[in-house]
Amino acid sequence: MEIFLQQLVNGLTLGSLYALIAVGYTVVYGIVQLINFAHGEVFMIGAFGALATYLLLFQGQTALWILPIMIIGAMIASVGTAVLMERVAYRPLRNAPRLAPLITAIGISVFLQEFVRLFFDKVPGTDFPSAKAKIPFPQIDVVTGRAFHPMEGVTIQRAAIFTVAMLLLSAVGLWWFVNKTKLGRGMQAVSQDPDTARLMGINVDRIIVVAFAVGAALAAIAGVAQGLQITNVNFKMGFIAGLKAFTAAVLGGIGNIQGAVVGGLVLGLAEAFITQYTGMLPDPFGQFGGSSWKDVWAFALLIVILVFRPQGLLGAKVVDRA
Amino acid sequence: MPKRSAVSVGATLLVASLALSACGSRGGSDTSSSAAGSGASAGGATKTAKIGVIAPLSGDLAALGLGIQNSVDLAIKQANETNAIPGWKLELAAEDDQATADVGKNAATKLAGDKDVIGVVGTLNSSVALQVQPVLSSANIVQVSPANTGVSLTKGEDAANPARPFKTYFRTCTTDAIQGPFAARFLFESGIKEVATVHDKKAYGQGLVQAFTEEFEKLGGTVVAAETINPDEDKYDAVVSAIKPKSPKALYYGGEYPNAGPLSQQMKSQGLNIPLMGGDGIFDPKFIELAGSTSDGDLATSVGAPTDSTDSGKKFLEEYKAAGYSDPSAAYGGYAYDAANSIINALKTSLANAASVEDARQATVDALGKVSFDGVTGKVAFDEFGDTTTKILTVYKVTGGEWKTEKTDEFK
Amino acid sequence: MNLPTLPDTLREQHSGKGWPLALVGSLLLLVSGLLSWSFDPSILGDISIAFWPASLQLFAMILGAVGVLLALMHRGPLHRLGDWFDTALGLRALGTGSLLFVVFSLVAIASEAGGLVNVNPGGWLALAGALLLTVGARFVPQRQLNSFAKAKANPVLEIVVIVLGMAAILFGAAYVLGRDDPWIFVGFLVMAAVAFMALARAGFFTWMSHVAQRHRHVLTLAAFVVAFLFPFTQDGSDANMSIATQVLIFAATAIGLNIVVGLAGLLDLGYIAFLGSGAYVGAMMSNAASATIGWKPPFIVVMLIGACVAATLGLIIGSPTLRVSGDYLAIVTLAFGEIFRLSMFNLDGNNGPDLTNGPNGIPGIPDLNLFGFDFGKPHTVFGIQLGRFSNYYFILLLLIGFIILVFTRLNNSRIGRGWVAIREDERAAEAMGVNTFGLKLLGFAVGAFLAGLAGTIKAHQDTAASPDQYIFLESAFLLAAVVLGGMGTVAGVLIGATILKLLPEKLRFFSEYRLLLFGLLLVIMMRVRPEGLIASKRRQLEFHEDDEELAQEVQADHLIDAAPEAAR
Amino acid sequence: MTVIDTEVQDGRARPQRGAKVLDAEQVTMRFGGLVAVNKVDFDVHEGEIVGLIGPNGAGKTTFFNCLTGMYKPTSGTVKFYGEVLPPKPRAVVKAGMARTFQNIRLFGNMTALENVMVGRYCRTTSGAITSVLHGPKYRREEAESRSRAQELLDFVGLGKSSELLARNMPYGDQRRLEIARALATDPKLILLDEPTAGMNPLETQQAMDLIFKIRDQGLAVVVIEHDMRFIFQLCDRVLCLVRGEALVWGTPGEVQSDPRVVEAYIGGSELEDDEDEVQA
Repeated sequence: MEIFLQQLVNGLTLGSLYALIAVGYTVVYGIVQLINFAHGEVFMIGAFGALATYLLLFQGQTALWILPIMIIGAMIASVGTAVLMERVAYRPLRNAPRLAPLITAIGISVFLQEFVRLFFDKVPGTDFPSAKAKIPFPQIDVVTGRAFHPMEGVTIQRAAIFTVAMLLLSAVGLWWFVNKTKLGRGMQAVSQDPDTARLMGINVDRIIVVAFAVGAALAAIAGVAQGLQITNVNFKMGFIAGLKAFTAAVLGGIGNIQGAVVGGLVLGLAEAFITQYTGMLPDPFGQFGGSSWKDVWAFALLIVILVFRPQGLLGAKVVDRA
Repeated sequence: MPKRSAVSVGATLLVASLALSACGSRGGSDTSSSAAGSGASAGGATKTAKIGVIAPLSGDLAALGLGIQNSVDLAIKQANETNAIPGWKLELAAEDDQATADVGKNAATKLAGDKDVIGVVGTLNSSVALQVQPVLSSANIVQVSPANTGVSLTKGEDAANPARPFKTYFRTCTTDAIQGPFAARFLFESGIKEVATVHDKKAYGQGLVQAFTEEFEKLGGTVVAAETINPDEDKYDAVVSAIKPKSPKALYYGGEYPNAGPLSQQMKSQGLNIPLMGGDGIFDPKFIELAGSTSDGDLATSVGAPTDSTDSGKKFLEEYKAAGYSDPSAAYGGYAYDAANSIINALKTSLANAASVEDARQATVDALGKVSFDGVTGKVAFDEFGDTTTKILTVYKVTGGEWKTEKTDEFK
Repeated sequence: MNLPTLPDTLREQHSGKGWPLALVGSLLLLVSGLLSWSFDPSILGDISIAFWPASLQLFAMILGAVGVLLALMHRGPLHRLGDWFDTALGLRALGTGSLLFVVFSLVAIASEAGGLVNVNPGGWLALAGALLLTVGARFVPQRQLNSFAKAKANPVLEIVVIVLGMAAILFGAAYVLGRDDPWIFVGFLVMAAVAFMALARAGFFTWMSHVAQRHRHVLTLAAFVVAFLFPFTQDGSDANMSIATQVLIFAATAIGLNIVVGLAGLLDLGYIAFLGSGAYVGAMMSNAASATIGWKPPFIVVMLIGACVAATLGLIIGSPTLRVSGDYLAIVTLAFGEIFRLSMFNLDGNNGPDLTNGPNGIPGIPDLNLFGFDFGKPHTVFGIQLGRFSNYYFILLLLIGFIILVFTRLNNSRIGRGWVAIREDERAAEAMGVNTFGLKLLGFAVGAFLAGLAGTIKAHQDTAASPDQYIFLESAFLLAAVVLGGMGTVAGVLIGATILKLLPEKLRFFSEYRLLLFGLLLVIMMRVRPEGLIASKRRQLEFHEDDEELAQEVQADHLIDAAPEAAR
Repeated sequence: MTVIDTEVQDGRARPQRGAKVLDAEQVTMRFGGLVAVNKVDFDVHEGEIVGLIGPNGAGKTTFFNCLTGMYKPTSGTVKFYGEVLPPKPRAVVKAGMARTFQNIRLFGNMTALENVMVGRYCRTTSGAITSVLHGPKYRREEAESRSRAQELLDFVGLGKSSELLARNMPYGDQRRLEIARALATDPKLILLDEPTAGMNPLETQQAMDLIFKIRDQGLAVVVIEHDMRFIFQLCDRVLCLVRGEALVWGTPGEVQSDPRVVEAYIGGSELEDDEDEVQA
């Protein structure tokens, strides 16, 4: 039972992180039918943005009030990157052959990783550590430190609570934004029918930028949460996380924002339980369980969903991209 | 090249160069020879021999690699200053292996293609060494590793019937076969009877854990959990969750600090408050940085006595500092320095009457096997497999955010 | 390389002066190479000696020679050739390019020796020559040209040109690969690019393509002979041959990928897994101490098994194409690629059966030994020593020859047409009776088969197989080679593979920035030239001059058509 | 243009009706609650040109897709030479039914000749191995395909354009190329979806001549069109579909004179967008 509860906690923490990143995939896909492969890198840049903010302004401090400022720093970095890449790389390709945006996305992804790796310590006027190796992430009072033990055998990390709380907060914020603001309703309109939306006087280009920005902001939060959880950041952290989050987005039904959140949580839980329980199977099968194989199962799940239920769990805006 | 800015100097040189061009003889550097080595003119009586370095000069493990490179450089400079090998000038040829086997093999191929290379110090990683060995061996170039601890590198894949795979391969550090058991004894003797092991599945980590486990169980301890991690991963929830219910008293980790640091941090923040112990791969200040404030009490073994505990070691560190390298000598600096000096010592015999570097290669292999001198990490000599005969190890402990010597002992 | 064009009136006024200026400029450039360029004999392969040109001096002389040739074709003894080639455009491109080259050279000297004060008269003379050429070429009037279609072919001459061209490539490659100095290496590339641009602008390559059309077999044969002779130019050194073998393996795999991406239009982001499966089969069935399969059949059999295993994987990875296409397919293949890598990583006996030895891979794979020929030993042929990698180079050359044959022949068969039809419009292809699913599967299987073949050799050449050789980035590199060179072409992929593998090896200072530039390159290529450096024949036809009029006609038609269509 | 042949231009010297090629009985197609086609009977004989007309959204394309095997009808049967074909485009083509598309769907980056050769795909069987080895079968089939494709290009009047890229061809030529490509599958029945859409009167006339010429080869032809005049000049029989139901089914004269047809055309375009969606 403790094991089950512990895995539930682990799964929800992991899932919240996936969900926060997955929203970025889903929002952008819903509007421009583009798999923004570089979104994982936006998440990574968020983490580095927070780190940079900390190193610049608060080095050595651990007070809680620093955290919101770090998140803002992360968002500035992420949103800036996402908007820039939309403007410079994706927008000119909006009517290009279908392979072009995806290949571009791979290019951006590699570029951003390398950019951070090579130049993080060369930011003028700072003495940031080199990003070629892992960099320790700052510890903040209240959200890091001693874990909670609600019962024997179950541990809840403070950073985990922070992650789940941020997901809840973001989900509410996102719901409000999409349904209650003019921009959000514009987003809905464009995702349903861009041409009509354009005719109705909605600035589609602007909506697309907003979609990128919203996704990036949530990815930035995820970046901070990840940094606090594993207490270090590195330039490669976006690749696998991005791929998993994409799986989550597809799982929930790509283009569907609630779907991304549900998909993220489901994937996180699935991963945690698969890791725990497949490892306990009798031997010929048990060998294929445990943490070594969890990514394999996650990717297998991705393939199965894409092939047999591309609309995902909650159904999605499916557009034949053939 | 000194900077010449005065026009007058230029004018003088103009005349000089016109005079020179009138002679019209070329120094021989623009022939079709493609080897990197012919760039330096073989002027005067001194001939050139190169000592290569293959180590990660970029990437996660660059701190260790640069320490190796600089230490070898120091040894070469000192040899040239003292004219250790009359008639020969030594040069450094450093290649980056990015801690990747493929890149390492390319680097080795490049060095093997260089007619002036007589020996190579490297590699850092055992996995890279596996691919570098055959390339250097086919050119009969000696390789002395300051850091490879994989047993199979000198004893072959079959542990029961050790057979040396490459006659050209030597190392100045002890192997996992000694380091693992040493750690096992230390833990057992300090009263810890249940441990968990984790490794990163790489040759180094796996070998270390295997040797540790054998010894620990032989002593009467129990390994309550044996897990692995994927070094590409950042989160070790799953592993920690799997270990925690077994409540071990310590965790022995086989791998390097980029993973060990976060693992130590994460397991403690998840309530698994036991010391993490590892091999020389985690013995680096970066480990403490990554593991954070909860790393106090974590342990590491490293080969040899602490460099700063012996007189020769202190001297090395001072000279290293005086030479003004921008990176510290790191964990393997002393071994790299000794490795380079072992090659230089061998060259004293092998190059003495040699006409060219290529002719001297076999002689160097033979001479290196017989080398014996006092290095900065202890006595440097090799057994019939190419392993160092020194078996002194040290346990270090994180205390107040720094590695402090806990115990130095000889392994018997 | 386009400066703003001059007003026509100005050009006409001074048209007489342009040609002599350009000729003198070219001659100066040619002569400058014979003078000393720098005081410092220790830099750039010693360019301080007169009448003994080296590196940059030599390059300047080549550019000068091209200039003299073009100028004399414009007016003078060779003027009849000027009826065919656009010498004016060629000279203009050459002028701008030479200026660029000379400035680059001066910067190189200044940066290597510490200041422009180290530049000798030769360098300044070259600068003067390039300037004269640049200015003069601006005033050279264009001439009325004849179309090559009307040219009378002289087969002997044409074959001689092919042979000379190939010889130039061989010597160029041998020369440039011998340079370790990055300045010289880049200088050579700049020179080659300038010469190439000038000749291209003059229409030389249009003519070459006509020639190539007529003598396709000669061209192919010549290309292979050159490739075959390459190791003999390396003077026994194996360093370049090591890179060359890597280029060949990479290119062979990329050509296989080109079937899937370039012909059938299916994006595969996990392609490296096929190379990997071939390599792992090769490793597991080798005599390596840690090989996990006891059966050691002859290598030919291993090759076939490796290829078949890869092809089977190809079928599995291809099977989702029944239901998935486009971006989703790309993600599915990416996931498959990762699953492959992780499986190879895990199957070490701890997690799953012991097949691959986990992250350590299978090291110590012995060299190939075919029919008593030991690939690990150097061999001496015609008095030239060929090292280990040269041996592998030859077998890989055979392999890539086979792969090119398969690719081109399939491309020109009903199967190839079916693939392209699927790429162009899958539903229409289906409605025309094309077995789309079967063909897509076949594409994956054939591509994977070829990659598997290459993989088995790679295992021996590398002496090890390990999971970190088969990461996603490698798949991205393969894709980049295809995209960069040109989808659906062989030559393009060869060039793409060479660029992506050779440049980082040669420009070590650049290797740190290799991936950064690689990412940037992908983005820029997609934006600027999505069809790649060498467009495929089919795509090239789009730009074919004969079609230009027609294209306009079509546009006009569409304007007319648009009206009723909109009305409907 | 070479295709104009004065003898068939008047279009009245029609050959005898042959055997029944296509027989659709009570074809019904539902999409969810929407009945796109409702109990339509239809048949085509060898050597006959049959027209299919109707206002936008009348279900023409849906019906067409039922005939060509793209859709399996919800109820009713479509028989080709007395046999029900599996709903697979490939099997349908193989059996001898070929089609063109309303919005031209050529393989833009292939030459005209290659486009037509793709049509030969289902009549050839060379596999990968013989293609790579250039085996005798490959040589035979390749030569046969090539000459047949060139023959067909000549037939539709594009003999000189064989090396042009399809995308670079004029609009009218693209339509004819599509027909040549369909003919390359050796069909017994060819279905043309709006073959004169966007054409000027001269081109329309040429298209009509071409269709007659195809009919004279003994093929059955089904034409969907908006252009009434064109249909009534061309066809032997005409089916008028309105809101998925067969309104009139008879000779051009009968259809033309039926008042309901006129009414349907004036007042019946409510379901405008449905057709495009189904097409896609």
